[in-house]
Order: sequence, then C-alpha cells, then structure tokens
Amino acid sequence: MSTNEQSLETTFQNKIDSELKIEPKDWMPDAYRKNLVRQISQHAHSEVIGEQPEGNWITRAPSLRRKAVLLAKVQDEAGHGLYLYSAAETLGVSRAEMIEALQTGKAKYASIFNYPTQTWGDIGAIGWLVDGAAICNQVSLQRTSYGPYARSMIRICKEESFHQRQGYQIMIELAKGTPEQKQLAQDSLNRFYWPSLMMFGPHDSESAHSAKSMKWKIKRETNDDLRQKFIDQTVPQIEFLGLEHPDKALKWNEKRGHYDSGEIDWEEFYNVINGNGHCNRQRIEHHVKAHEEGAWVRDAQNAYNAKVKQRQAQAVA
Amino acid sequence: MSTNEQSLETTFQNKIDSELKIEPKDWMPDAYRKNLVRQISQHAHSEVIGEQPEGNWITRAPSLRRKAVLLAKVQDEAGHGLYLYSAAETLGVSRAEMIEALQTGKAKYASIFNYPTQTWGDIGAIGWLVDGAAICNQVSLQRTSYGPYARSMIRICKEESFHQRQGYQIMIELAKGTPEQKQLAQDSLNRFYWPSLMMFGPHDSESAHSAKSMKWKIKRETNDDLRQKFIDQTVPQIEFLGLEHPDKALKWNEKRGHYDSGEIDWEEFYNVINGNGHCNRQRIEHHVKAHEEGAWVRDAQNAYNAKVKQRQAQAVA
Amino acid sequence: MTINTQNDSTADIIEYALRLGDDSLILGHRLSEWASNGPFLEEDIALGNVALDYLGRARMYYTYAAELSGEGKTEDDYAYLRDERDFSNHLLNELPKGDFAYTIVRQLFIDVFNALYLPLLQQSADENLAAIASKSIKETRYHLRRSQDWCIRLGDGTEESHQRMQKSLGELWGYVHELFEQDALEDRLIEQDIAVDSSGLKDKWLAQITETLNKATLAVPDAEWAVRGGRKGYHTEHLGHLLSVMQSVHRRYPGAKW
Amino acid sequence: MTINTQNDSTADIIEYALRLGDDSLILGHRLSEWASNGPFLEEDIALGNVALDYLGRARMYYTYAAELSGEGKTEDDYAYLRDERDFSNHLLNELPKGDFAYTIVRQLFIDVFNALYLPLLQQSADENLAAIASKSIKETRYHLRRSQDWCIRLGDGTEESHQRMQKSLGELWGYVHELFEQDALEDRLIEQDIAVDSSGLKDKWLAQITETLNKATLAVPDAEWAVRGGRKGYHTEHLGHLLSVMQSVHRRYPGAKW
Repeated sequence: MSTNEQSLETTFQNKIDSELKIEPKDWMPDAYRKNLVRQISQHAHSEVIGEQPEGNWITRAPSLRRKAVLLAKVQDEAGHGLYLYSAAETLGVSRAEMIEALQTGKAKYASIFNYPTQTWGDIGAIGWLVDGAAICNQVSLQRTSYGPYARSMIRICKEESFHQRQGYQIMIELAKGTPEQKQLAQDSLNRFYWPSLMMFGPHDSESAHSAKSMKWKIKRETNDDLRQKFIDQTVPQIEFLGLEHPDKALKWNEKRGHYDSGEIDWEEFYNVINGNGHCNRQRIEHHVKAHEEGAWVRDAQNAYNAKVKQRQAQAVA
Repeated sequence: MSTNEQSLETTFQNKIDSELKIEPKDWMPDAYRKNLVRQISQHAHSEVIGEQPEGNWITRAPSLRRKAVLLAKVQDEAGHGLYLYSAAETLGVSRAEMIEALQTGKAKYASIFNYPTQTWGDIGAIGWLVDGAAICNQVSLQRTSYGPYARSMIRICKEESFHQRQGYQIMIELAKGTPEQKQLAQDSLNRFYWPSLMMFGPHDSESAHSAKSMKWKIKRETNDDLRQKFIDQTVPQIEFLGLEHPDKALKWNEKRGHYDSGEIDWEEFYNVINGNGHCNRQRIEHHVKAHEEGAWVRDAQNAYNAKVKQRQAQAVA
Repeated sequence: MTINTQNDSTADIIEYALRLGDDSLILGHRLSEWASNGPFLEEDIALGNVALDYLGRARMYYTYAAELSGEGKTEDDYAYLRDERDFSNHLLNELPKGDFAYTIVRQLFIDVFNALYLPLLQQSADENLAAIASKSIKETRYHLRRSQDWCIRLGDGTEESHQRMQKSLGELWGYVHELFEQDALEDRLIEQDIAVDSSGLKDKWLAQITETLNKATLAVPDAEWAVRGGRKGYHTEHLGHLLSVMQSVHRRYPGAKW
Repeated sequence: MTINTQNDSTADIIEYALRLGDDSLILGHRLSEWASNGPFLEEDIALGNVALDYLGRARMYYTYAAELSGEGKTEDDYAYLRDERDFSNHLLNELPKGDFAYTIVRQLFIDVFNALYLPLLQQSADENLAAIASKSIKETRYHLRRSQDWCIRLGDGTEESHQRMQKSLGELWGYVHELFEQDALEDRLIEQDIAVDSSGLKDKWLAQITETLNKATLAVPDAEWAVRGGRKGYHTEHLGHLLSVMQSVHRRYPGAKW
C-alpha cells in the first residue's frame, strides 16, 4: 500500500469513527466498495424477489381491503428495490449488471423467499415476522456508514414498520377469528418462525463478512445481537395472539435479561440456501421470464427515445 | 360433359338411388367429392373445436365421477375428430390441409362452439341439447351415401347417445337439486336452447347446399325436418326436469302432430357465424397455439422415424 | 337525494353502481396480475398504482350499493359472493392481461372512455356517484397520460413493438362497442340525470383514439366485429377462471372476517 | 383383514390410502390439462387415457379411505373439501404441466416408479390396497411403454427435442428423491406388510431410467439438489392454484349433489 493510500485510508477510517457518512465521491477502499455493492444489491434483489411470494396471494386475498393493502405492499417492495439499486449505482455498478448477477446466481437474495406461501396466513406471518426481522436489521442500518445506503434505509424503514403492523393485523384477525382461522395463524407461525431467525445469518462466530463490516460500520450490530432483539420482541406478540410458541426450548433468562432459545436447524438453513428450498428455481425462473418478456418493451423505449433525440437534433440543425 | 362422364354419372346416381354406398375407389362427381370433403371436414373440426368449451370445465367438475365422465367425453370428441379426418382423407385431402383450412378460416366448424361455457350447468345443457341436436343429424347420416362417412357415423352415434344421456343426467341432478342448482339448470337451458335449434342450419328455403345434397343422399333429411324432430323430443324432457320452456310461443299443433314454435333469431345466428360470438377468435387462437406448441414434437417424431428407417436400411445393406 | 327514497330508482342505482364497480374490480384484478411481471421495476410500480386506483373505485361503488341495499351487505359480499352470471362488467375488462402491448391498448381504450365518462358522472343527480367520479377523475387523467405515452412509444418504437400494438388493437377492437350501449335500466337513470348517457361519447372517443394512434404511427382498426353481453352477465370464458381464483379463500371460510 | 379392527392401524391405513390417492388425483388433474392442448389428436386421446387411469385410482383409494373412516365420507370429501396443507401428494405430481417434454419426463419417472411399486403393493396384507394395485398394474405397463417410447423418440429426435428433454430432466430431477423416502407412519405399515418399502427401489429405478435415457441419447442428471415435503403437506406454490380451481364449484354449493 502506498503512503498516499495509507493516508487516504486513515482519513476514511477517521471519518467513519467520527460517525461521518461516506459519500459517493469520497475516496474509499476497494474492499469497502465491494462489500457494500454486495450487501446493497443483495438487499435490492431481496426486495424484488420478495414481490413473488406475496404477489402469489394478491389474486386470492380474502377481502378487498386486504387485497388493496397487499397490492400496495408488493408495490412498495418494488419501490424499495428501486431505491436500493440506485444506492448501489452510486458505487459504480449498473442495474443491468446487478440483474444479470441475480439471474446467473452470482448475487444472492434473502433465502427466506425460497419458502413457499401456502396459505393466506403466510401473508400475515411474512409481514409480521419476515418484515419484523428485516426491520431489526434495517433500523441498525439507518446508521450505516455509507450515506446513500443509510438514507435509503431511513425511507425504507418507515414503510417496513407499516408493513409489519399490517402483517400483524392479519395475524390478529386470524388468531381472534374462527378456530379454522386460528389454525391458519398457528400453522403459518410454525413454518415462518425459524426461517425468520435464520434471516439474521449465521452465528457471529461463523459469519464471513462480519468483522470487517463492523469496523467499517457497514454493519452496526452483530447477527446474534439483532437476532436476540427479534426473539425478545416476538415473545409477547405471540402471547398476545394466544398462539403456541414454536420454540419449545424458549426460556426467560433473568441474568441475561433475554430469552434463551432452542438451536436453529442450520442444516436446513444451508440446505435452502444451497438450492433445496421449494422455490429457489421458481423465483429465478420467474424473474428471468418476466425480464425476457419485457425485453421488447425496453428495446422499444430505447428506440423511441433515440428517435426523439434525432428528431430534436434535426429540428435544431 | 363427355358421354363417358355422363354414363359414369348415371351409374353413380343409380347406385345412390338403389341405396348402395359409394366407396373411396368408386368414380364420383367432383362436386360430390367437394361437398363431402366440406361436410366431413366441417364435422371433424366441430368435434375438435368442441373439445374446448367442455374442456373448459374438466378442471372444475364438481365431483370426481363427473370429472371422469367429462374427461372421457372430451376424449371421445377427439376420437370422433380422428375417425372423421380419416373418412375425409379417403377423398384425397390430408389432415394437415384440413387443419390449415380450419386455422385460416376457410373451413368452418359448428357455430354452437362459439358460445362460452359459463357454468357447470352448461356442461349438462351441451351434452343434452347440443349432442342431442347433433344426434338427430347424425342418425340420419348413418344412411348417408358415402361409405366411410356412414360407417364413422354409426360408430359416433353410439357414443353420442351415451354423451347425451350423461348430459341429461347432469341436468336431472341440477333440476332435482337445491334451488340454486335448479337455477343453474334453467339458466343453461335458456342460453343453449335456441343455439341448439340453429345447429340444424337455415330453413330449407334458405339452405345453399340442401337440394344437391339430398339428391346425392349425402343428407337424408332436411334441416327443418330434423329440427322439428328435435323440438318435439325436447318438450317432454324439459317437462320431466320441471324447467320452464324457453320458447314462449311453443304450442302443440294437433293437425301437424308436431309442436309449432317461435321463430329463431336468425340475426343472432348469422351474427355469431360471422365472428361476433364470444369465442370465435378464442377457439381458433387456442387451436393454433396448441398446434404451434406441438410442432417440435411432430418434427421430432418425423426425425426419429427417418433415423430408424435409415438405420434399418443400413443394417440390411 | 330524494331519489333514494323511491324504491324503483334505488334498485336501479344499486345495479348501476354494481356495474361500475364490477368494471373497476375486474380491470383492477387484471392489472394486479402484473405484480412482479412488468418489463422493469418502474412499471411494476406504475401498473400497481393503476390497479390500486381501480380497486379503490370498486370499493367505493360497492360500498355505496351496499348502503343503498340496506341489507347489511358489505363491499366484500358483492366481490366475493356473486357468481359469474351476476357480474356485469364490460367484457373488455375481463380479457386476460396478455402482453404489455395488449394491456396498454386496453388501458388506452378505457382511459379515453373514462376521461369522457367521469366528468359527466360528476354531474350526476346522485351525489354519491358524483363524489366517486370526482375522486376518480384526477387518477384517470394520470392513467390516460401514461397510456397515451406508452402507446406512442411502443407504436413508434421498434418494428416488433409496432406489430404487437397493431395486433392488440385488432384483437381488442370488437370489445369497445358495448362501452357505448345502454339498456332500459340505464335509460331510466339517464332520464333522471343519474346515469351517464355514453352513447353520445363514441364520436369523441374515436376522435381521441385516432389522434393518439396517428401519433403512434398505428392504424385505427376498421374491423366490423362486435362482441357484447357483459352488462347482462353474458361473459367470455375468462371471467369464470378469474373469479374461481379471486373468491377461493373467501368462499372457503364462510362468514369469517379478515 | 384383521388389521382393520385395530384402531391405530386403521388411521394409518386411511392416511396411507389418502397419500396414494392424492398422488393419483393431482397427477391425473395435471394430465387432464392437456385436453385440447396436445401436439396432435392422438395425443389428446392418449394423455386423456392416462389421466383417466389416475383419476380412477384416486377414486378407488379415496373410496377405500372413506370406508375405513366409517364417518359417512365419500371420495369427493377428500378431493374437494381438504386444503392444500392436508394434501399429501409427492411434489413431483403437482408441478405444472409444462411443455410436452416436461410431461413425458415426469411420466417416465413416475411410470418406472409405479412399475416397481405396484407389484409390491399387490402383495400387501391389506386386500383392498392389493386389489387396487392389481387393477393398476396393467395400466402402468401401458403408460410405461408410452413414456419410454416418447422419451426415446424425443431424446433421439431433433436437436430441439433433445434439448427440451434434457432441460426437463434437469428441472425435475430434484423432485424424485422423496419418492423413495418414508416416515414413521409408513414404517409402521411396512412392518405389518401393508405398505410398500420404496426405499429399496431407488437403485432399480435409477438403473431403468439410465437404460432408457441411454437409448434416448440423454444424460442422467448428476445434480445434487433435492426438494421434499409433499407427504407432510409442505407444497410448492403450484398446488394451491390447482386446488382453488379444482374445488371452486364444489365449494361454491355446499352440500349439493352432482
């Protein structure tokens, strides 16, 4: 590393240590840039792929109100995808490149979306648990060191809390509804609880990117801390619903001031990540199909814009 | 016309007048051949296109028994299409040519299949009324002058009567069922009664092909006679179901020994024939789509057969 | 609103509100099928917006019908517990979403129609219908700009996009005629200045469509076919499939609240 | 049939019969979607035949389960009044019909499996299950010949047909593993010689598939992925849509007879 680079890196780290934001035009280490591109684009892809499991129930939503709320939510996810792609673009990568990385499997998206939505209850559980887990993460990312990312997070967090409340509302209606509805709620809780805990990633001891990310304040809290927060906040919510907690080993630890919980089935976690989820193939195929079917539209738009430019140029000449 | 042709035509007409069948290798007038190709292929196309309106309810049939019966019926229709294409092929036209004529609109199919199937009751009404009308026609065609066509008709008639009974059974279940089911039956009867009468074609006075077809015994009974038979047989069936007759002008005519009936809305008839039915475009588009999607399968089969032939030839050499 | 005290008119108005509600619900449903299927993210969002606007209108019309009926009905009863034969939307709204060109052409047809229709409905002697129209007009202006823009871009884009647009125009043309037709029920309401007389709108509609298509280098179809029946519940085979999906959960749990 | 007097076994047998019934119904349903969609008329007919055979099996298994349950249930109660989470078919059966290659590959996988499975089920200590197996074996032999023939024709046909077959093999491979897996319920029934132990069939299955694919100039996929869960009601998103359509009319008219 040259002296110049060393001094740049020192300035960079000082800035971070003083809680100043790094902005697109600022110098930054290559690894910082890469790490951010990876994380932001993965986050963007998750929003976009997340349209699918929930979109799966728009046409079947059991009331017009719920249909409108769900449609608006799925639309918000597309919007979040947009902000995040834009934030990543400030780091010098194009949306087309990111989409290509998603479709070829080079870039990842949240593995939770490889679980199928089987019942209307799943729409409640996803809003409540999956968005809830996402928020725990995103709240801490509002203070992330990269400016455009932090600002996207502030905007996204507001909408996500709204989504979480809507999801929990669905759960309340179900849990306080007919016995069959309550059964729907319990079943969805059972299926989505553990995968939600997995959303925080491996234990800190196993996490590949954590140390560096913490130093650079890309991440502000560790996987395990965030997960603990989520576990703790979810207990009274389950109680309020009058549902059974899926974790039979769950126990209040007076000393820690937290709940101790049963161990996550990491084999399942890696199993789903590695392509054995119900929907891994389906999600990417769906994305590729929509993208390919839209190619002629994008081409037409470009062709039209070029024509307009040409006409304007001719008009000026 | 040469003397030779005249004598051939005399022999041909004598044969017909003596109720002998014309067979593929027999001499026949060009117009007879053309007329037959038109009629048989139209009949074949009707069976094939008829798969669609009924196929529309296979996935929604309300009991497993009905699902099996309906699936078998639709399959029978495909079978009838096959016999009839084969019968037409004996006249020197290929199935591919006939399909092409169907898809480009040169050949027709029964206009009844341009009406949509909107409810499960329609499956009953089609079996009962549409197949019933078809049978009236086909029974008389068992004695048609062209041998292969007559023999197809004998085979087809057996299955069609079976279908008609099944359709009527559906109507009985509905008409004797809950008030809502009875309403389904009445609604389907109302929608399919008049179009079924139209299936016999225009009045004899208006029918373009009738005179010649009667002379050649391609047709054995006139449109109006067949229609009258159908009207008469349907009255007690409607009564048995306890449904209202859709023809408010219907009245028994003691002198004629037949029912007098209200006038058919011929404007609607020609309207639907001329492309303004709900399903005209859909039916042909569906057929074209399935045919195009199957092109690679047909190609593969031909390629494989050619390979096998070539290998056999090489093995012999 | 003296009219609502007359029983006959009330039944007519309920039916009229349901017709407008059905048009909105079914079109909104079709548009909602674009979620995660658009040609790019911005379109997922924009189509979702339009879908939401239509869904919103459906809810207002149904809620008004439910109020008038005085039978304790809700918007959901109309959406989820009626059968195909009870739905009275124009056929144009129920046709499958098709490709993007098909969706844009349908929207153009309907947006131009609504841009003419809603200002008249806003003058309705029925204050509730007038109020719904007022809320909808602004949305429709935005929808219309979008449809016109897309129509021009795609018509005057590539050869493929031009062909797709022209094909969709041909496929949808026969379904527009019933938008301008009325039956005795609407005639009665027109006489009371409640319903809109759409029969007089066809010339203006055609002029505006022609103008947009000209800009888009597309030809106005001259095909003579016309399919009709939506207002009488006489639908294409597409609607039944839409309803069997849409109503599946609601019907599965009778009486449940969501 | 002394076994049926034991309550625990009865519940197990009902569940086992439902599993086999669900496999048959869902696959039969998918095959029935080919009506009017085949590549030529002969195939509309042939696929309809296979669909009918599976539908017939479903009815036999369900009817037997209904008899055992002794609650006055019918075959239709199982087909029409259970929810997605109650269905226990293997996932392979519920995947969409796909193109003709996809359908043929799935049939090949299942036909080879059934040709091994049914002769063992025919030996079941449960006479009713044995009888259903007996009736089905002949059908399956015919199905298998068809699948093998088509597989060879399409694999060794054109470049396009070869590619489509290879693609379908890749897409379906991960779904075959659960065919050879059992849970405690089936283990209990295996011990009583009622259920078939399919775990031992995998090698034979693979050998036969390999033989056919070799003849078809197709490669046996070596991908390591495996998706499972059907027997526990843990389904792909495709099944829900199938059921919402399939059950729509039946659920719409509760208690009606057809």
